[in-house]
Amino acid sequence: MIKKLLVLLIVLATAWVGLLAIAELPPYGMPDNPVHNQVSERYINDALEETRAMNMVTAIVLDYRAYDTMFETIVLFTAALAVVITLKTDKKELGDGEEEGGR
Amino acid sequence: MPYSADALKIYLVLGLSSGAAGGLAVMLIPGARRRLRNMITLLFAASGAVFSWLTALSVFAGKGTRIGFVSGDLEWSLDPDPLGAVFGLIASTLWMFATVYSFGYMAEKSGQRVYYSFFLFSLSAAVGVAFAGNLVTLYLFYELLTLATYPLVIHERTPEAAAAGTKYIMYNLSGAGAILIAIIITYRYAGDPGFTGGPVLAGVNSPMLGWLLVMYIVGFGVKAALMPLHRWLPAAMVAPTPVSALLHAVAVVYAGVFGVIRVVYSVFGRGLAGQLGISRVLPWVAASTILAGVIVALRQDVLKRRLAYQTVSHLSYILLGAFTLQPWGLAGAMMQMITYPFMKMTLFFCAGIIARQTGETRISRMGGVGRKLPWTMAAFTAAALGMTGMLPLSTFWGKYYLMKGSVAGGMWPFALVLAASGLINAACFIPVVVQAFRGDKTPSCKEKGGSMALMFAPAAALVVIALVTGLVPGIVWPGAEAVTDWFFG
Amino acid sequence: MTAVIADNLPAFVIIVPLFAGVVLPVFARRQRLVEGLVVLAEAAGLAGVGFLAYIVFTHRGTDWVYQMGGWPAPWGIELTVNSLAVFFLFAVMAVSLPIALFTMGNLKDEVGSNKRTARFYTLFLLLVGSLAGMALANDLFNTYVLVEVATLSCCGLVSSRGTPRAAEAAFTYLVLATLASSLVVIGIGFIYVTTGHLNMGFASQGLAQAWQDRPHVVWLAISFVLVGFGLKSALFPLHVWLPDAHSSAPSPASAVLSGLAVKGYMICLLKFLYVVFGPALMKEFSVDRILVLAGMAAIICGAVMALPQDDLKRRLAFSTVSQVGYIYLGFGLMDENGLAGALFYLASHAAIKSTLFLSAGAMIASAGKKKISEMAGIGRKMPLTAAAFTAASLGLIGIPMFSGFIGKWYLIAGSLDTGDFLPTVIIIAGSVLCAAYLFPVIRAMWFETPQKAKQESTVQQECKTAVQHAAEHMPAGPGVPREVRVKDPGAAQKLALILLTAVIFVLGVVPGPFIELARSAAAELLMLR
Amino acid sequence: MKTLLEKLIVNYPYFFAMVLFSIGVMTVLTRSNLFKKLLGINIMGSAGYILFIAAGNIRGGTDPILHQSDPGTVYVNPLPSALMLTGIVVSVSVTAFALSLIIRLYKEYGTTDARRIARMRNEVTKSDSSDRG
Repeated sequence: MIKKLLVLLIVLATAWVGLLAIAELPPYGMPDNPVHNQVSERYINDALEETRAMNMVTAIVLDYRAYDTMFETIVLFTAALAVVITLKTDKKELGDGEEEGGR
Repeated sequence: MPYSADALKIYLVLGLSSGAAGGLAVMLIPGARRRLRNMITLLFAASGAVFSWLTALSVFAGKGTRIGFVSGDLEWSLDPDPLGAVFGLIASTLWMFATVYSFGYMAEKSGQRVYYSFFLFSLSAAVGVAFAGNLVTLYLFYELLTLATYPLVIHERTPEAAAAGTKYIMYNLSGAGAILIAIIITYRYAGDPGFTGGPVLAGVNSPMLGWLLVMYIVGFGVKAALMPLHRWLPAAMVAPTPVSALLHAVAVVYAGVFGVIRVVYSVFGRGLAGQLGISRVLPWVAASTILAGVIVALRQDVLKRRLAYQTVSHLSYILLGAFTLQPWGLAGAMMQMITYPFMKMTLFFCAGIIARQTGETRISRMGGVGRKLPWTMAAFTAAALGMTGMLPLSTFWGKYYLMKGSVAGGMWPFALVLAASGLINAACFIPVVVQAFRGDKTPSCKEKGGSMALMFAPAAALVVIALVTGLVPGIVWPGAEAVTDWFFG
Repeated sequence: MTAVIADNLPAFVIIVPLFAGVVLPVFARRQRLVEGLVVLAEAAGLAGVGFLAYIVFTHRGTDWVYQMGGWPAPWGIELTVNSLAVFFLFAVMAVSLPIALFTMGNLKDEVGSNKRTARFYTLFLLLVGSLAGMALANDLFNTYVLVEVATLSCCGLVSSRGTPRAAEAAFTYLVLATLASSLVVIGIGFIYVTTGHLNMGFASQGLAQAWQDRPHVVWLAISFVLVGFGLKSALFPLHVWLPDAHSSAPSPASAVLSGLAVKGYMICLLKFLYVVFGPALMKEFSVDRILVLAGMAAIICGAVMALPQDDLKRRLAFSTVSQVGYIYLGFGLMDENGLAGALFYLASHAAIKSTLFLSAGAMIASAGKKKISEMAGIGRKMPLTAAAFTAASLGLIGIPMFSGFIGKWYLIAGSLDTGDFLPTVIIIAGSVLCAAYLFPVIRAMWFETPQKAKQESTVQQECKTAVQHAAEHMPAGPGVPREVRVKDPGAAQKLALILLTAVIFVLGVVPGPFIELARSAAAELLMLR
Repeated sequence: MKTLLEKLIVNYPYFFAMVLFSIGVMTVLTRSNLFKKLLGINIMGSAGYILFIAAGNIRGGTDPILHQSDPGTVYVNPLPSALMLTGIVVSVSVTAFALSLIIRLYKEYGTTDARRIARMRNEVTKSDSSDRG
């Protein structure tokens, strides 16, 4: 119970600062926000010539930031392996491991 | 004697490394081959002593040598000066006596291989402390000395020994930590000029210097068993007697005392130390340790513990002399440093013989021991007289010069302290002797046997040396003189 | 071919372990081949790093910026090869190679069948590759993705032990690490919203202009990133997951988790704080004070918590909490010496803690016991393993001539530079406490005789009856329980331990080039150049 | 206060992201059911997505796909969408792995309550040590 209250207190404090921060953020949906700078301009204007993709998101995912995507697939691969290594335990080996852990 | 530069370097390296090499050799010999192991132990201890002698003599003759190795921003260097030479001489020489004594004392004990190898490792570490050429190297060997002696402290493998070992490590590492901080501050002020080129901190002016000095003194004071920091020393008496005798009466605690003298004379230098008022404050600390140590010793019933507290007291004799910043005081400190361990080791050796032969460690139950072990008690008596500073024994000269130094420095109260401490020392040991010869109990034991001879021979030899050097102090005076000339010349 | 590799060396260093890892499961049945590939990939990585180091040393002062896919900076993803990256890459490769060596032919006891070991190796290589990526990445979001790869492979490594205990620890670790990732990604989001850039250099410029208008946003971003990476790297009050995870993982995994993974997150945090927010903002929001305070608390509390642990690996895990404190302390000093010391200490601790975990694992595996009180006298039977453990312990305590001493030297020098005396005292107190929790282990290993012959004999009897029973009811074969013999592990394991100990010694005796590299990294971070 | 409220209303997607985030953290840290912890993680993840996507949006902008467009079209920023694709994949991976761990734990202990699992595990280790001693 005390732990819950403590967590609540911390979260509330964080949320309060978060609200102050949100109030300071550039107003939502305005075209002159810092996010819409030369970076996105190039993606929007030149993506077709540079990558031959109609969808700019595709252009970014598969070309401009392709390495992110590569690591993303690796994340997926890692998770698959981790799932397998967790669930696929042949019975005999598992028994050994447990005994070792228990002793 | 050949004093070519190469030869000197070889002497230095051999003096330093023979202990470590011997330790490794002993470690590799199977436990069953005792005779071979003892031979090798003695051989390497002797070679360490011989090469340390050669190095020391060349230093006294004014021919130093230097071995350095730069790694990163730090330099590890060996560069003996007279002060280091004196310490190296004492340590390596006494190691031989303790080794022979160990052959007798440890004859039937277990774990001898570990014991002898670490006994030799500590020799290397002690010689390294002596010959270190700068602060970092001093610190390196100082830490290694702590580590190498740790297995010796816990040799008995009892829970008590383990607790004492932990205490030993904690105290010494904390002290070393203080020293490390102080060393780094020193490096920031002055870089690393080494010990032989005059005081390290000469010309540095900073309000922090006082605190720096305090840190050094506290750091080295732990090993030197300066009074509030001495608690590990009585606890470490659970170690076998040769270890107590050599390490905790001489080598390890001397490393601390040596460090303090090093700091006062080689790091701060006489001038700066004088400005900081060392000679006004610290002699009082030393004097109070002298009196307090010996008074606590009076109340101990276990003989080794009484000796331990008395060690605490006597170490401060040396510090007192060094803190006066007077030539005579330093000379006295050096004479005390050279002559006192002979007597102290004799006392420990005799206590060990008594414990081995009769099984008694408490003074109150030692009545009649003297009748059964007359020679041992004779040696004990001689050493006890030495502790009080009587004339035919060499410790007189140490005390004499110390008194001379304190009077010369206008600090006559310390002469009184020294005299009083001599009296209390007499009160400490004379009753033991009297009781040993008069007591009614007659324990069943004999002063015979091979191991007995191995134990008694070093004790007798030490008494003889003390007598000879007491009658002809000129033998050891050159050492003290060289150190005094080095720092005051 | 060589030219292609030389031109793409930064990517090569990341891709080789990743690619090798992805390929491995194909050969899962062929144990030798798998092991060979792992070691080969590690060796190739190490060679690549060596070449990178050569380039950095010859072209001092200029970073090698590698544009992945050929897109220039604000649009594409950049890798930066600077002193910091090379230093950390060196640590990663030089420590993970011996760990990989150590696992050769040794994993089955702890992980299981050939297939499972192959999966273990894959996760291991993915972790190494992602750590290498973290060292080089110069892009906020790319760093986040790499951190996720590392997190998932760490959790997979913990869970690879297969015991329920390990699964539980892995779940706690995964939940908290993902919470931390969310914090980091939201922190990155705030940075992106205020600056519009994901490249570290551009984001840093943007923040320098924008922070005065939006102090709360920057404050929130800094604290989210700090707490996020602090949670992942077990900064003191956030260390709760570490002891369970690191002690229930297989020993080589513990070694790589404690030795390297934690350090990878610390390097990320270092880059976020110094490169993105910059020293000025750190001072403004007093992040440096927080780091120093947390570091000091970690040093003391971690060591105090390690003291009562009787399980050897748990004691080592708590020791990691304490040692991580040293590095954070150095990060917070904001001083060239202190930062260089922290980096050096990071590398030194990577080698030391790996040695400790590996040798502890070898002892636990061959003695079948994991409590310190049961390890009495094991040093006589496994001299080399115990010697490696002892050397590493002395290094951790900070005895001169071992690597820990040099790190502590510069940390102390750095904290003296800042004129603050308390961290100095804490550093020393930490190493004394470190001796307090490691010396009993050393004493038990070398100087205590195995306890209670009686218990021993009953166990032996049980074994004997079991063997007899088995012999009666089963034909002799692989099913018969093998005789328990406590001795040093095989040649590859010995070589690995020797290599790691050699690293500890080399860092301690000839620290010159390494400390120089660390120092130039510190100068880069502090923008002194 | 009033201006703060106004600004919050303007920035309402960020506000909801913050609310979601708080709910997620609370769930992860206070619930002992493993599934609920996992849900908490995903809620936190969603908060991140909303933050990014909202940052990239422009009122009145169209999705960043080139139609046979007139030159005056305002496209929203495509970068956050691309990033969040990656983010979603990461989140899926984490969820999959966490679920597999939950399955593993459920098989072993027959419950998905963290506290009960801890209790059962402690009992096991206790009986272990009593066996030994």
